Amino acid sequence: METLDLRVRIGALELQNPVLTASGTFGYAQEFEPFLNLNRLGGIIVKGISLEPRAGNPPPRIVETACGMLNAIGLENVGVDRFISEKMPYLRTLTAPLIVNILGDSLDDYRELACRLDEVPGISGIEVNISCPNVKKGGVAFGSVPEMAAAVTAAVRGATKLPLIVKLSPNVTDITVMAKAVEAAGADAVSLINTLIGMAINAETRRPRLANIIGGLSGPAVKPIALRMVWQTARAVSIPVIGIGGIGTAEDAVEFLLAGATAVQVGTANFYDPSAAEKIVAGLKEYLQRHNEERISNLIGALDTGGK
Amino acid sequence: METLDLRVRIGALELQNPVLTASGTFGYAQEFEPFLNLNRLGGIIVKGISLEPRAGNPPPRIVETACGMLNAIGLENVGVDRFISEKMPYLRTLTAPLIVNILGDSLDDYRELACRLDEVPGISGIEVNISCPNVKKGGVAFGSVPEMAAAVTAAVRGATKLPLIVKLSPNVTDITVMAKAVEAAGADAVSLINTLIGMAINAETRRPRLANIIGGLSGPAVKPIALRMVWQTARAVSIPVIGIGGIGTAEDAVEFLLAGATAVQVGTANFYDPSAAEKIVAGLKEYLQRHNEERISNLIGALDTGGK
Amino acid sequence: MPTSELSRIFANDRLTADVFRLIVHAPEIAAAAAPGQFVMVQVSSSLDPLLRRPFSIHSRGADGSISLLFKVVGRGTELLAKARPGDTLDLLGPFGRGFDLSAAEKPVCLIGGGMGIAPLLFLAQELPDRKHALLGARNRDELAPLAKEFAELGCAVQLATDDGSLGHHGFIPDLLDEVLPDVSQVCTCGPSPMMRGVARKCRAAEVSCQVSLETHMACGMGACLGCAVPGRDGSYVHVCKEGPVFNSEELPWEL
Amino acid sequence: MPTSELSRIFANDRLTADVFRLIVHAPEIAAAAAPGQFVMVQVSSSLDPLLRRPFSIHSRGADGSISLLFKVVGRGTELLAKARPGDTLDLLGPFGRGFDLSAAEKPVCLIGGGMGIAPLLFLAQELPDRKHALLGARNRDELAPLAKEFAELGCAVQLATDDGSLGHHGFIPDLLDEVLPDVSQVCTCGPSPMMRGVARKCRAAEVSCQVSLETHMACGMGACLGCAVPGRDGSYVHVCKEGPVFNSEELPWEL
Ligand SMILES: Cc1cc2nc3c(=O)[nH]c(=O)nc-3n(C[C@H](O)[C@H](O)[C@H](O)COP(=O)(O)OP(=O)(O)OC[C@H]3O[C@@H](n4cnc5c(N)ncnc54)[C@H](O)[C@@H]3O)c2cc1C
Ligand SMILES: Cc1cc2nc3c(=O)[nH]c(=O)nc-3n(C[C@H](O)[C@H](O)[C@H](O)COP(=O)(O)OP(=O)(O)OC[C@H]3O[C@@H](n4cnc5c(N)ncnc54)[C@H](O)[C@@H]3O)c2cc1C
Ligand SMILES: Cc1cc2nc3c(=O)[nH]c(=O)nc-3n(C[C@H](O)[C@H](O)[C@H](O)COP(=O)(O)O)c2cc1C
Ligand SMILES: Cc1cc2nc3c(=O)[nH]c(=O)nc-3n(C[C@H](O)[C@H](O)[C@H](O)COP(=O)(O)O)c2cc1C
Ligand code: FES
Ligand code: FES
Repeated sequence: METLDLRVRIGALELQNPVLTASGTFGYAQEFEPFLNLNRLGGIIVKGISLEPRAGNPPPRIVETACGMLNAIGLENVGVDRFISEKMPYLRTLTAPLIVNILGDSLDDYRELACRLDEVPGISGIEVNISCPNVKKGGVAFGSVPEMAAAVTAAVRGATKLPLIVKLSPNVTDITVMAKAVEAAGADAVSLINTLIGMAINAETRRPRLANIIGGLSGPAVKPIALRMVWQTARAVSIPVIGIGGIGTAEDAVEFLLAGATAVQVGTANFYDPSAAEKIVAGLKEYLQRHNEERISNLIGALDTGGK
Repeated sequence: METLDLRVRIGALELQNPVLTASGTFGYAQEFEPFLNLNRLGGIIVKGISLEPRAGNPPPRIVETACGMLNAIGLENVGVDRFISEKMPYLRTLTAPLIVNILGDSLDDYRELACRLDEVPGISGIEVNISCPNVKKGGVAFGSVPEMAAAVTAAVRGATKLPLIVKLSPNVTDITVMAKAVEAAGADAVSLINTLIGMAINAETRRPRLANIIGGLSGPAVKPIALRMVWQTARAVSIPVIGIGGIGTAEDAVEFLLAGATAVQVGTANFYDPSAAEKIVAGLKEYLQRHNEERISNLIGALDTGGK
Repeated sequence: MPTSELSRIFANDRLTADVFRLIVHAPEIAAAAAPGQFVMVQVSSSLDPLLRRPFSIHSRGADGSISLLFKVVGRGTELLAKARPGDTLDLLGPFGRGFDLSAAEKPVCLIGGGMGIAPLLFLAQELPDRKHALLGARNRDELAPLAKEFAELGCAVQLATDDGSLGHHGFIPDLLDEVLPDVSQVCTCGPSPMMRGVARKCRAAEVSCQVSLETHMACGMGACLGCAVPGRDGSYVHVCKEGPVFNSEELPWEL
Repeated sequence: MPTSELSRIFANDRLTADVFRLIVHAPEIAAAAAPGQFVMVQVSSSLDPLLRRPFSIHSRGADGSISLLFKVVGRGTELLAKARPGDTLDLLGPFGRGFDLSAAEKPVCLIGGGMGIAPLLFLAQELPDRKHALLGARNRDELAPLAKEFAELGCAVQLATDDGSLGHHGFIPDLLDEVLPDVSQVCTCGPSPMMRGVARKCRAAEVSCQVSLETHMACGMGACLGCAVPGRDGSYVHVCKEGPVFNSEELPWEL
């Protein structure tokens, strides 16, 4: 069927389909070239970038858990300079839109990162990771206090005209409060969820399994939580919501769209199935055909709750 | 080895071992008689009881998720009167301590429940479920606002001298704030975690898989989150912490003890392995022997974090 | 009294493309079982899928075996289809309230549709001689092997298939009118529309009708309260404990 | 260039109580593979365990097959031990930087301990005639079958076992002194203490030493950054991408 329309819109950015890759789970995209056609994806989000390169946390950094994994990578990245000089040349050759995920320790960091990236050709959007600790405010995560999240959003908004996605932390009492705060501060979209804070212990050695003690939980285990938060958030804000959390199949992606997501990101699934994102695009087409639906946008928020 | 000492203490209550059954996952205990020796357990916590009987939510009430399940039972229970007249006679025949889990829609409900149970012989403690909506405060859960949680705790504290455990909700930004609030209000212990709010959707029918749309996530999937919250809470309060969440083996139980739990509760595992709780008691003994440890209390909080 | 039994698989035969008959050695469960009761089967040694799956006891062998008849409909049954003779299967059971035949004077009529036929074979084994069996399924492949066994157990068998490839082309309740005057008790298991149709006819004829329900279950033993279905007057009944077999009058079916 | 291959299992032979050799038909991976590289194996069709497991390529067959040598140490390897001939196995690879033999003039010495022997057989297959192999394991059972194959590939083999049941009773580095003068390159894989011992002796003798590391991996392809281990000067190196084979001088080993 040539008439299938998978396009969705995130602010000014039109995606050919709603399937993105989640930051930190897709490297700088090139790693996945052997396993899928990158240009078939709705978009690519690369590993979070900070102003200065970061070495990351000591090992062990990852541990498998029931239907999930914990990571404490510690935001290792090459820094914005090397990102631009070493990674952008390849990324620019791709036709799929590139969204750069950024992180900082202070408002200034975020502002400056946005300024730097705003000038770089080949970038279609910025995703702001606010799950980082604010070093000036004693390490409280930007993402757990609405005012701080709004301040980061406003800082980035003031520094770039690129479509601006703010990525929300699930480790809060009410994620809709966070979403409304960043919407009011100028976000074009919110993406959720980042990882849930978790921990694993080796009972035999009596030591934490991660050198960092705590880490971020991701994978199928978190999907029910992510889906609930997407559903709540989509009803609370009027900007697009991008669903993330345990998505590994087209069926998962449809569930997030029905819950109100305009697009989805594939994260941990890239590790165990590096062609997952492209398979999801194909699966969404197949779903639309099977359901006699021409436009994917018809699925967004189409959950039938019997009026509840 | 006859010298193994598995005893732990929750306020004034001494348990012969730290393995309890979690409320709502062990019925009224009698259901499990064919599968384990109830008197080998550290204690039994029965399904949450309210003043009036509750019919619960319409079906479907449960759905399986990756390494977990969602439930929206809707706190179905026989009510305190029938609990006392129909369930207590059997429960009193057991030597394992009985802890009754209570829930209400208002402070008065909680207070009255505690008064009623305080008079009943054969009850060794009360566990207060504060994850319920406060109908007088527009349905905000008692468990998500520290002041409200403290008020419930104080109300129950004023009505009973029984050991008082307050069961905390994980759906908050900082569970240690909740723990400290209920500690200050007179709780003898905190238990955590209750279920995480989640959702599941049937992509084919486009309907929620639970009639209630959202439900509580439990099982191995949530264990890393529970373990992290127990670890944080044990360092924040000086009353005992009871660990709950995805515990199905003795190894899991040891992990919670190392993280700082004084006792643990076995929940969802009772469904797929109805003798799990007794197996865990046996496994803890085996662990102590293998590690040349005489007292289980030596494990509590014994996580070796290399000084972090 | 239910029990936990690590049972050895004797056979797991593919009857059609997606229907299997599994025979296991489970002497304790076999000894305790009554027709209409079910077992909770652990389908995987991993934590995913997490929960056990309920299956009716399909028959009981003299050798301490029981059989299950199941259709592959999802991940759990897919895994079960891969179980091989010699493997062990972790079972709990028997659970639930089975068919009550204490009041049956005249012959009993067993009415099964699809996998709903499963518990009725065990019932046929336990019933005295004269009985009717009205059985329906998608097609001949699915129905023929089962029909034969009911006949061997002394049932007067009538068949219906969705595609007309065997017996009546259409629904089982159509066959009921003829049989009803001869029976004092109907026992039925199958798709809800079928059971409703049967219950309606029974009520009109003032014949007692017992129906066996299916629903999602986490525990099978009355602990989770997840298996509730609407009872009469806005209450709920629990399929694993008060059922799976109910008198149709206990249910709020608009008859 | 790595690839994704659904490969057919030819054999999965139990060599000892807990060591298996798995042979699969994976022509694309076989064609692309170099000694020291590894594959990521999907050990379960369910979501638990979730992540693939890394295994070195143990040998390459002329028929487009590769073999893996693995020990059962946990859930993933337990599942892998149950794989049967005829089943398919989902593989990704080959990944990583293998052994670099461009600078080897004199014979190469392969030093393997336990499962660390796995990648060295493939290396022995690819190396020119004269080479040494010092192999260690817990006991005769584990070592004997492997030793034979190294000998067949033209290696001068010396053995050590922890229990003395075959060869030298003790550690492999003990055997190294004698051999070192004859070699220009050492390639080692095995427990860290063994590799450190080997690297220390190589450094003293000014012989280049390549070591193959193991660590936990989520992706195997440089995307997750989970496989970092300390490099020199407080930096980290990524075992899946910069390794698994490193020049021992790249690592911060206190030699
Ligand atoms: C008391 C009882 C007796 C049963 N006896 C039999 C039997 O003898 N033979 C047989 O083939 N099946 C029987 N069933 C149904 C059987 O339990 C389900 O088919 C099975 O659990 C599906 O597991 P799955 O993992 O393959 O499917 P899932 O992947 O869990 O689900 C696949 C599909 O089946 C539906 N489903 C899942 N569980 C149930 C359930 N319990 N009831 C109805 N639909 C369900 C799901 O909604 C979904 O549409 C019985 C169910 C009950 C409650
Ligand atoms: C590049 C590379 C090549 C390897 N080649 C081989 C090989 O040829 N043969 C072989 O038998 N094994 C090899 N391994 C190790 C193998 O990957 C692990 O034994 C396997 O992943 C364990 O999986 P499991 O599920 O059975 O164990 P788990 O249940 O995951 O863990 C069991 C125990 O093994 C440890 N463990 C788990 N994964 C690793 C790992 N990647 N490295 C070290 N310890 C681990 C755990 O800490 C735990 O103590 C290799 C590892 C790497 C990184
Ligand atoms: C190894 C790893 C690294 C990650 N790094 C980042 C990151 O740099 N920035 C970010 O915003 N999110 C990061 N995430 C979070 C993911 O983008 C995603 O939000 C989360 O994993 C949940 O999705 P999933 O369940 O599909 O993996 C990382 C996740 C993993 C597993
Ligand atoms: C079906 C079901 C019913 C529950 N009912 C209650 C309840 O009545 N009161 C309560 O405090 N917790 C209840 N819980 C929460 C459990 O006691 C426990 O906190 C939670 O399931 C996490 O533990 P687990 O992962 O071991 O199951 C229920 C959980 C389940 C799965
Ligand atoms: S299945 Fe758990 S109560 Fe019925
Ligand atoms: S294993 Fe993922 S980067 Fe190395």
